[in-house]
Amino acid sequence: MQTRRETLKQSAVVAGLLASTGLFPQHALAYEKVAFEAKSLADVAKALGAGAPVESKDVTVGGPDIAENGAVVPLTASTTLAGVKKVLILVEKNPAALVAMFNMTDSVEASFATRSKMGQSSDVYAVAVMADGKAFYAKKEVKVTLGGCGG
Amino acid sequence: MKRLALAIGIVVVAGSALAQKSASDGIAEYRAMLQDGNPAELFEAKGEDLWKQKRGPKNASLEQCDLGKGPGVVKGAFVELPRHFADTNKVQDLESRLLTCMETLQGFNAAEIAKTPFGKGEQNNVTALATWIAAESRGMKFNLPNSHVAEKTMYEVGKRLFFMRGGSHDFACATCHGDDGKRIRLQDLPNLTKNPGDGAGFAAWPAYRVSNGQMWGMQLRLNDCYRQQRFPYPLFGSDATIALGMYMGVNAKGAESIAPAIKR
Amino acid sequence: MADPMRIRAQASGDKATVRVLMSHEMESGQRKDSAGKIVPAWYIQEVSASLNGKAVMTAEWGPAVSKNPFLQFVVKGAKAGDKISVSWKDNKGDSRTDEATVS
Amino acid sequence: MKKHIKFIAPALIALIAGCAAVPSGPELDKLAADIAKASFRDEGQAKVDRLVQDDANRECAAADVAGKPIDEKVAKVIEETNLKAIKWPSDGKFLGDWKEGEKLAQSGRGMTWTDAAGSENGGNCYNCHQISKQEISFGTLGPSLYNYGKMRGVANPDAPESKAIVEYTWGKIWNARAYNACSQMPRAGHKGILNEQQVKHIMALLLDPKSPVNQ
Repeated sequence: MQTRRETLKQSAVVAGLLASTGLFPQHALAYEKVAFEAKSLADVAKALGAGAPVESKDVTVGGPDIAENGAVVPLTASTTLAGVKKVLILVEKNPAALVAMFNMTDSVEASFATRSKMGQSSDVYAVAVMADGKAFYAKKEVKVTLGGCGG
Repeated sequence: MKRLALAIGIVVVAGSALAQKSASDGIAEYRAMLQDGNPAELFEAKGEDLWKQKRGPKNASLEQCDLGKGPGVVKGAFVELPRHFADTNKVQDLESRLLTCMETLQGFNAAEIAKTPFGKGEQNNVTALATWIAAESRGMKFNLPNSHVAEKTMYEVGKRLFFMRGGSHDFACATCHGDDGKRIRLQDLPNLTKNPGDGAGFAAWPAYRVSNGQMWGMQLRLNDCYRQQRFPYPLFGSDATIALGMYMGVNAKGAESIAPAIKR
Repeated sequence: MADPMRIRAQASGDKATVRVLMSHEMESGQRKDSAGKIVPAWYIQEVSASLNGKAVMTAEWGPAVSKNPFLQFVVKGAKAGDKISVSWKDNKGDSRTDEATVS
Repeated sequence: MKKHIKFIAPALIALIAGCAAVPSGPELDKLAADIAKASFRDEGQAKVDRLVQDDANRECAAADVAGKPIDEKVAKVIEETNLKAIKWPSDGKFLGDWKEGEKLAQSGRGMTWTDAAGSENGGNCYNCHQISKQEISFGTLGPSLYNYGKMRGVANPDAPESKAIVEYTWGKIWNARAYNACSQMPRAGHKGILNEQQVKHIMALLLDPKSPVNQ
């Protein structure tokens, strides 16, 4: 199902892709403000006009079992599904769940890595949003330990 | 990387494997993940630019700076510092030597920079320079000359300061760094009374701190150790910090430098 | 102006792995300063990458991405000598573009 | 203190740069002390008077530098002096609330130059000791204290048979140097890091049969 918002967004992405050297044309990307303020996986999907996310073994989330420091937690998201449009990385218990959203083209693999802040131990999600609006996810728990007395 | 398993059998296997994996294994895995892409590289690049750039009241670069191996020789300088310099007739560490060069070559006021808080103004540039200079000796082994009488004296002074107990908590450097195989919370503590191994202790700094996203040189590393020791504030480039550098550097003889490292 | 990025692009077979480090505070907007006042959010919102001038990927980030961000992605059909360009733009409108050659 | 710096520095340079031999032991001790004095300044509540060492710290550091155990007689004097300095609980009650004790054990705050003067100090306990089983982030500089009371057979801390271990534990937390002249453990009570009430809470964490430490 495509909402009006989603349709607008898609054309924005196309405009972004048309930008030649990677410099941003004015307002090429309409920043997904609502999605980046959403508190849960379901709300993020909704804000992006995607369907209710379904767990899938074809999506992979990567990250440490224990993060020594919540300031920097390496996370990866990838999928083997064909027809993926966006790849998302989420941290459930952060003030806003969505960390990063990658818009696909045929020229990149659906496999991304970045590093996230985590306020506390939490489930982290990799989500693949498909061209038809379906969303698939994988999750894993990342424990965040406190450091020492500061050293 | 763990694929989310749907089959219950797989979940059980994964669960027990997880339970067997100790917390320290998990932390080691986390640290390994961070090695690929150390933001210290950003500071390295900046430091190299700063070295070559004409700056300061004299509008000069640092390319004629003598870090101990002759003017302009950067490679290998890091693993031989601190050392005695004839021109200043002082034992200097990397950061205090950089201040000397910034003053004599570029016309900066070294005392002003030393007084500038970490992370501000020219201090940021000193850190970036130290990061790049350290990186130029990556993979080399520590080998301080320690032959001049002033160097030997500073080593002995450093040893005494290393064991000096004081402050509200009676801590010395040795409280945490005087023994093998110890931890504070989950952090491994290098034994700095001897060679603690490749890339440990003195051979790891400057380092990028992931906890605060800051690049720390040895001067700030020592400063924050003293803060946590509940000692008063060590002056930047003071003889106490250089004596400690001398003690740790000589003890680290043979240790391979991995600086700039990435730390929690 | 923001400090330069570090971009490393390494070809293997018919694709290249691109690793990027960006110099940015990535202030979350959740943190308080010593006076107890919220430090305003300041973070990279948009990232884009291109191969020889052709856009291959765009990304949108929230303030949870760590300080001095790291990004890794894989570009198909990239070979040694190709140019990879990466751009970012933050919520204050500051931006930066850097380029690297695939090795 | 600051005024001294200018006077000391040239003397140091002369001594360090003096082309003769490395100074002797006592000269080095003096030089190290002078260098320390010239190298630190006040910051926040961390004043340069913290560099002043009492006999216990000076003697133990000297033994460390020499790489030898401290002289037995000197150790005895340090232990006796510190034992005498222990303040026992004013109301005769040794145990407080283990939940408060756990919070104090977790906290490593207090008395650094970045801590506000007068802010509550933590006990720093987990930095060096394993304590409860639940906290996996613990240090190993000190021995594990897991099951501290249980292992020592403290079923009822108020019972007469528990008296000796309860008193020893209080004394150890208050002033560890009373039992081991060169112990690395901070003298929590003696140095005013923790107050009487806080020490009681830590006591409860270690000795209360209901504390997670003894589960």
